[in-house]
Amino acid sequence: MVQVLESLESRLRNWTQPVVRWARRKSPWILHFNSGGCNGCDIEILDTLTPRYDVERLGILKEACPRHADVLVVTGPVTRQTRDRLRRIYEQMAEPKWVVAVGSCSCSGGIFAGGHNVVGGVGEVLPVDLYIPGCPCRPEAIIDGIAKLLGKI
Amino acid sequence: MVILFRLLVFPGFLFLFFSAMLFDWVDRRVIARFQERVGPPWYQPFADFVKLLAKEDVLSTGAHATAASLLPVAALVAVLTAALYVPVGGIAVASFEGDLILVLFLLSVPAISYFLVGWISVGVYSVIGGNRSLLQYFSYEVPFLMALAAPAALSGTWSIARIVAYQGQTSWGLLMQPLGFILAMIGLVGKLKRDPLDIPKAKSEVIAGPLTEFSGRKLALWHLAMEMQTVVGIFLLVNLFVGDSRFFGWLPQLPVFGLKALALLVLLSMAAVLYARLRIDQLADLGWKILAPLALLQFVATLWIIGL
Amino acid sequence: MKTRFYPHTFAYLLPHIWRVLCKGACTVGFPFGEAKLPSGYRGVVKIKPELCRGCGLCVRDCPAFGIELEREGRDKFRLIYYPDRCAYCSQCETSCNFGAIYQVNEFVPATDRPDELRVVLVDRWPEEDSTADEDQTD
Amino acid sequence: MSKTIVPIGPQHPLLKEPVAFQITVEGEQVIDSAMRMGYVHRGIERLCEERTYVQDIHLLERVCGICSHVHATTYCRAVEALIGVEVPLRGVYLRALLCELERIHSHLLWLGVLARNIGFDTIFMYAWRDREIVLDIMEDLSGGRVSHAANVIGGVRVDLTEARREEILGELTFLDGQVARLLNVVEQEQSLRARTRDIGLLTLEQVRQYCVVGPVARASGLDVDFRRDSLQVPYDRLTFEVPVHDAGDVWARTLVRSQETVESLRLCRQILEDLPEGPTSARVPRRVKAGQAIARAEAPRGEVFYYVRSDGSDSPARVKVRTPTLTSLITLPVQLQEITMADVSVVLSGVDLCIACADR
Repeated sequence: MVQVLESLESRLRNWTQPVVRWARRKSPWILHFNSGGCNGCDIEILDTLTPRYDVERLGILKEACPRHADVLVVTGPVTRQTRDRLRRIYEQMAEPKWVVAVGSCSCSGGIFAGGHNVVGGVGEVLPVDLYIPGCPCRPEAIIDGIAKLLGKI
Repeated sequence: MVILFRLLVFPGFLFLFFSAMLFDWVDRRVIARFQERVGPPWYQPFADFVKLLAKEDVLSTGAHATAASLLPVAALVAVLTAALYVPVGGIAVASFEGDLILVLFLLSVPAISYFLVGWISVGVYSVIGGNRSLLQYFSYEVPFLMALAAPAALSGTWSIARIVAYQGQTSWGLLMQPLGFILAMIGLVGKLKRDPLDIPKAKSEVIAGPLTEFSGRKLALWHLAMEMQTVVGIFLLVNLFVGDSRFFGWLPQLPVFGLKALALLVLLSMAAVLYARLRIDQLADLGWKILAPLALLQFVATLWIIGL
Repeated sequence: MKTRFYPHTFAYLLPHIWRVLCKGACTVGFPFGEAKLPSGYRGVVKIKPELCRGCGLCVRDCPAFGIELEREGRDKFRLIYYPDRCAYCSQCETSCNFGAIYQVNEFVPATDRPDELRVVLVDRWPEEDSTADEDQTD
Repeated sequence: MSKTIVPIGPQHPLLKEPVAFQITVEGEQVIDSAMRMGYVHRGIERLCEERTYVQDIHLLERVCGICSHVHATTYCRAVEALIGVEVPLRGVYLRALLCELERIHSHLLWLGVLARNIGFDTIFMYAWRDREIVLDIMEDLSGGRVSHAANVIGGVRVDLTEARREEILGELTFLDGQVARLLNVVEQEQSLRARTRDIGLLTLEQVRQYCVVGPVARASGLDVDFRRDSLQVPYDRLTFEVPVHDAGDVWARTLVRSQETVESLRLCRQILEDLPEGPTSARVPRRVKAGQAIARAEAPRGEVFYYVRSDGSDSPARVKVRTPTLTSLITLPVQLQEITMADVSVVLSGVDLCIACADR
């Protein structure tokens, strides 16, 4: 009985897999965390919501709460103060989840690398799925990056 | 067989599900267009729903697990049950004398479970959001009920189908009671927790209100319940205020009904675009000092007209 | 300032939103169409290798240490550019006395491998050493 | 009634930057507040001492991503004072042009953020849509939307052709109309006013006591503006007004900022019309002789102050930055009294916090 149920479940999962993957591609909800950046990339991320770039076309919504979001978008170099907080936010997110590092600072520490309070890029703390260099990234580059991430899903 | 079809397909579950998705999309699209954006594609609500269903279901420690799973189901069931008694284009699954009262009662169940789900969660934001939703419930519910009781008093029946029929004999409720219609719309905005009365789930104040701690299936069910509540609420107002399709006599009833519902939805979207969110004390002031006296006035006027 | 009361302002934005609705969206077609970047945009750093003399002025002035110069002797050097450190400030362009280094109006494509973000701009290193490095960067 | 502590930040939709507030509430009423800063501390002043004067321009431009140009300009002016070099007039005018454009961009951005925080997404969208025009102009001038990298020590490295000047004037005319429309909305929209009236009150005495600068001070009736008071070039040759209101609430700040946007547009127009001919930058030596210098400027959020000390090498011995946000931050405990939980978002966005500036 248990075996039958399990095989049924796996068959159902196989069958729904393409649908679920399609849904995940079409509806990435992002959570934005500034881990110590200069505001430049943050504003460009907010800018992608506004009429000129309108990422709601791609189903992207900016969510407020880690539990609801699928993609964690991190801007800025990770400072010693935000490191633990960043890890905690990542742990609060529900699976499946992805991390995108936006801006040169969050890719490698950028211009602030070597500062006494700077840990470095987001890669030092979290597994990063996509790096978007730029200082600050253009909204086009961010959209392009998110589209690439969606292709990977 | 007919009953089963009506329960499950039209105007039952499947029809409501697809209408909820359609209404959600139209709403987001219209708001986007008012804001000079493009807005999401038509499949967006489906994608969101499926994605949330497939997401991991996290429950924070300290929250009551059984209640957390039961409450969204309770809200959904209440909305679906209410939908049985709301005719769509003249077709209802069930109807009896007094179904309007039952529908109104069932439509307030989601508000209560929304409050309860905030109460059983452990997060600060959830608790504050839950308290706010209860306060909001007390502010909008009285004018909303009085505004909806006026058409019933005017037509002398508590049956939705009979109120529609009465409008067929006289005129649209909207024309007879414009004030009541406006009050009912404001009450509906409060009931659906839409902008500008999204006080319990205001993003910049309480993150996502009672739903802050939820993800995955529970969140999907909550979203579905909310969207279905929108559909049922709009259908109810269409029946009560623009129920009669005499002006469009040459057209089949169902598309006309759909168009009227969409028109009301666009009105709701416009309200969301036009105003900033109110504070909870401002809403209480609005509800008790302006809307409730107006609703009372309108109700008394209706009774006076009947008496004549 | 005295509080004035405007009764018509209860739906003040109404004419605005109708105007916007009639005008249509002003969204760019980017993810579905071509990105139109302005000609002066400071994007990826490029170089005209024949003009570069390996003087290291750009390396000295780069605020983010995004350019590295590996040098051995007078004519044997390699100039390496890291897009993920770059601050896109075009200081290298200003500092270069030979007009070799410049920025073009393209943004850096996103990648999932940070080690790919290493571009050898100028390679004047003898053949046998440099092949291994080139494979890595491609 | 029981007290609850509501944490706001470091990650909160209300804040774009990590800073933590702990708001103690009783029901909806705020009774106490505490703040923790330092999340964005990157040690920029320390890094400045390790890098050269030229690298520091770009480093200091990234103190803040919103008012980046004014930071770099003020730093360059301090270093120029140390060297004793005179910037050509065209360079000064172009710097001022970018500063004013940045002020428009910053104020429109702020209006959008305030509107978003009080649930008025339409104003957010409209304000940011109009901001794109400013960004386009700035990008055409300098090649960057947010960080311009236009400054060099001794002037600017961007220039403007005659045809481009006419074009920008045309774009400014279009922007004039859009900003006037937004200003009308701010002045007259009832629901916006209902949320912002009598919130975050600061009296003139309190403003004096806390040394508040910028639009927050001007909204409380303190008539300070460094551009006008200092008689700097080129502001001494331009005519503009400094809007002052005395209500001291968030609504007055909104009005001050929207009127400043209009004034900045006027200034941009005047700068473009009187743009003098000549070079944009002067040649300067790489080494700076030992000494110390200060420079001040009016950033979008108030007066920004730079102190640079040189020991004769090619990197500064000390760079001290004082940003306007710091003064607004210390008034927050006062502003967060006697309000409800819903108004916290209005107060916090009303002072236009820039934590990246304050923490550096």
